Amino acid sequence: MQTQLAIDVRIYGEQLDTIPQDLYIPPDALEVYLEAFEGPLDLLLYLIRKHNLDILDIPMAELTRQYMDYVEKMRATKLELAADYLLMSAMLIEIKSRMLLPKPADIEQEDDPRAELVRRLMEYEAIKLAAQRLDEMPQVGQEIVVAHAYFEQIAVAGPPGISFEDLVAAWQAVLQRASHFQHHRVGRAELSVREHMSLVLRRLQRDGMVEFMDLFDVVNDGLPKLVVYFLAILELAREGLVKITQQASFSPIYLQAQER
Amino acid sequence: MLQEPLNTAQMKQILEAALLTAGQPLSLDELLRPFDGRMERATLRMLLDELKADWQQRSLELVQVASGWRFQARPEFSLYLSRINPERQQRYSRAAMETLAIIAYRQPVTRGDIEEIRGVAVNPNIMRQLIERNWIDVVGQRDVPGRPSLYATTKTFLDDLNLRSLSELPAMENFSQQDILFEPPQPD
Amino acid sequence: MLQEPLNTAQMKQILEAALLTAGQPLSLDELLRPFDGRMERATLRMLLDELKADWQQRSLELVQVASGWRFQARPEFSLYLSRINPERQQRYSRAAMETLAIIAYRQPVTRGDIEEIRGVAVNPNIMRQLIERNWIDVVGQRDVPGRPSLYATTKTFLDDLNLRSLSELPAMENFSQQDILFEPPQPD
Repeated sequence: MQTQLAIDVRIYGEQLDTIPQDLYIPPDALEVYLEAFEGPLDLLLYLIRKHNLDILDIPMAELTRQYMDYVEKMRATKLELAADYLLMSAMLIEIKSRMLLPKPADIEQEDDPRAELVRRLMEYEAIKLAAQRLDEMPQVGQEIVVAHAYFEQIAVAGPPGISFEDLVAAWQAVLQRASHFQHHRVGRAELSVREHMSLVLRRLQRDGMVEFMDLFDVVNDGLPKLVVYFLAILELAREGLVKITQQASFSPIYLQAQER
Repeated sequence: MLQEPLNTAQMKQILEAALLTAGQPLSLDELLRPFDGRMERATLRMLLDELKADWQQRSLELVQVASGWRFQARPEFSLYLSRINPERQQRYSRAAMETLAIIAYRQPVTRGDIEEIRGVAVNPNIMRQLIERNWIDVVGQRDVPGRPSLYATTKTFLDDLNLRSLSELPAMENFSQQDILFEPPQPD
Repeated sequence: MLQEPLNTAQMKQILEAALLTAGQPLSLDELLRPFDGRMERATLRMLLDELKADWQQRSLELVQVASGWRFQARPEFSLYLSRINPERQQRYSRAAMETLAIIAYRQPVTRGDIEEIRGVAVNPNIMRQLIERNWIDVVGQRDVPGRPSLYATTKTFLDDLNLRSLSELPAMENFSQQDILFEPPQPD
């Protein structure tokens, strides 16, 4: 059985519809060749299918040898060796060695060490075929074209609205997906600082250079707000968003936005 | 605006117009809205069946998918229609399709589950791609350390594949090319 | 796929399907494309006239507008159809909402910051949409090469969300931990 390649593989400019039967792969083509596989399970599945082996009766020694050949070739061409492939090699070697070791007599019913591998291969193959089927199904945006005629909307067509909950849900979704979750925890206090950072920037944009003291409304703002303002200015300076200047000691301090 | 009350022929025309202009499936609830509570669900179902029959042998067909009813071009016309606007939704990579298949058939699953089945790390871009397409989303967290997100397919996924429910997906069992049932070796 | 050459009835069906699914007016040139040069302009005009006549007294009408031909719902149905999606108040896309959320929570931010957090490129239309709505604006430039613009939310944004200040938005720490600790442990 030959594995149909799902992608366009070319070796020396010649298109490859099926993976070659012999093991020898020209080194230049190896990278392309391995890209044709979705990972170590896929490669293993191919080796088994190529030799039309009964998966129940995998000859571990031969398979491990072939597999190691591939891993060696990857190393020879200085490909970045995927950890996944190495892990699979280790698994094969472990199975092989467990099969070579004599079984202690008192452990009669030890599981066949190949059982787990066979289970994974079967599951992977089922998914791989399911994926092909899904891909072949007609889809909206490709083969399926949906009716979409025109009608005049009568209701007042205001701009899109959002609610508080929409926004919170969107932010939650962002956090859930962001890989660097930790860096994006935002507390209430920090949020208020960030709001004031925007306020200060907006003021500097309008007024150009502003004296430090003028940024504070000491009469009307309570102490907590003044502190938040101050923290915002420090944060702006730290992030390099404002320039703070002072001509001499005790002379007025000025802030301005970083110039264009 | 028409004189109310509407007769059945007018109601059917309004339903037809609604479905032909929607651009997406309409649920029964949405289809009742034009009539402001003056149509029974049973009447609606009957009119939809009539409409479906009316359009047999015509340019479009009325179909039912996961989130409701929609008109779509008959499949044999799709090649001709594609010539008008050759830009189509991109096809996904094999890795993306395998990830999608695992989520569709084994849902809800974590990224770890997907990695276990495929034997390789999940590329975060693939997850993002499928989420942006609104084909998968997070439906909860598994109650284990790290509380990993559980992914499932959405109604839009079913709609876009012309399915009413997950049970209409091709059955997994049919896939194996050859029987690879595992049996423990016989004792000698 | 149909057997070629197509007969007139099939051609008319394809034209009808094209016009019903296009989502926008189609010009004569676009309407000729499905037939790959095998239809005369005169034939097309004739078929369009026939289609127009076929649809008289039906739910939609075929009309000619500035940029071509389109099917549209009969004007007397407009009010009924408008009830289906009354807040045609179309909704913002998921990408737009997430962009807005990032600006609200992480302001002031550059486009680069947003791209880093979302992991995908920011669509310039989204930024334009939010700026036109007067929900975000540019409050400065970051002092790095390229001097990227810094975006922040506006007062209008707070007004539209009925907030007095950003600090009224829920702090997100509370969300991720909400199901861990609700009550202090009771003494035995």
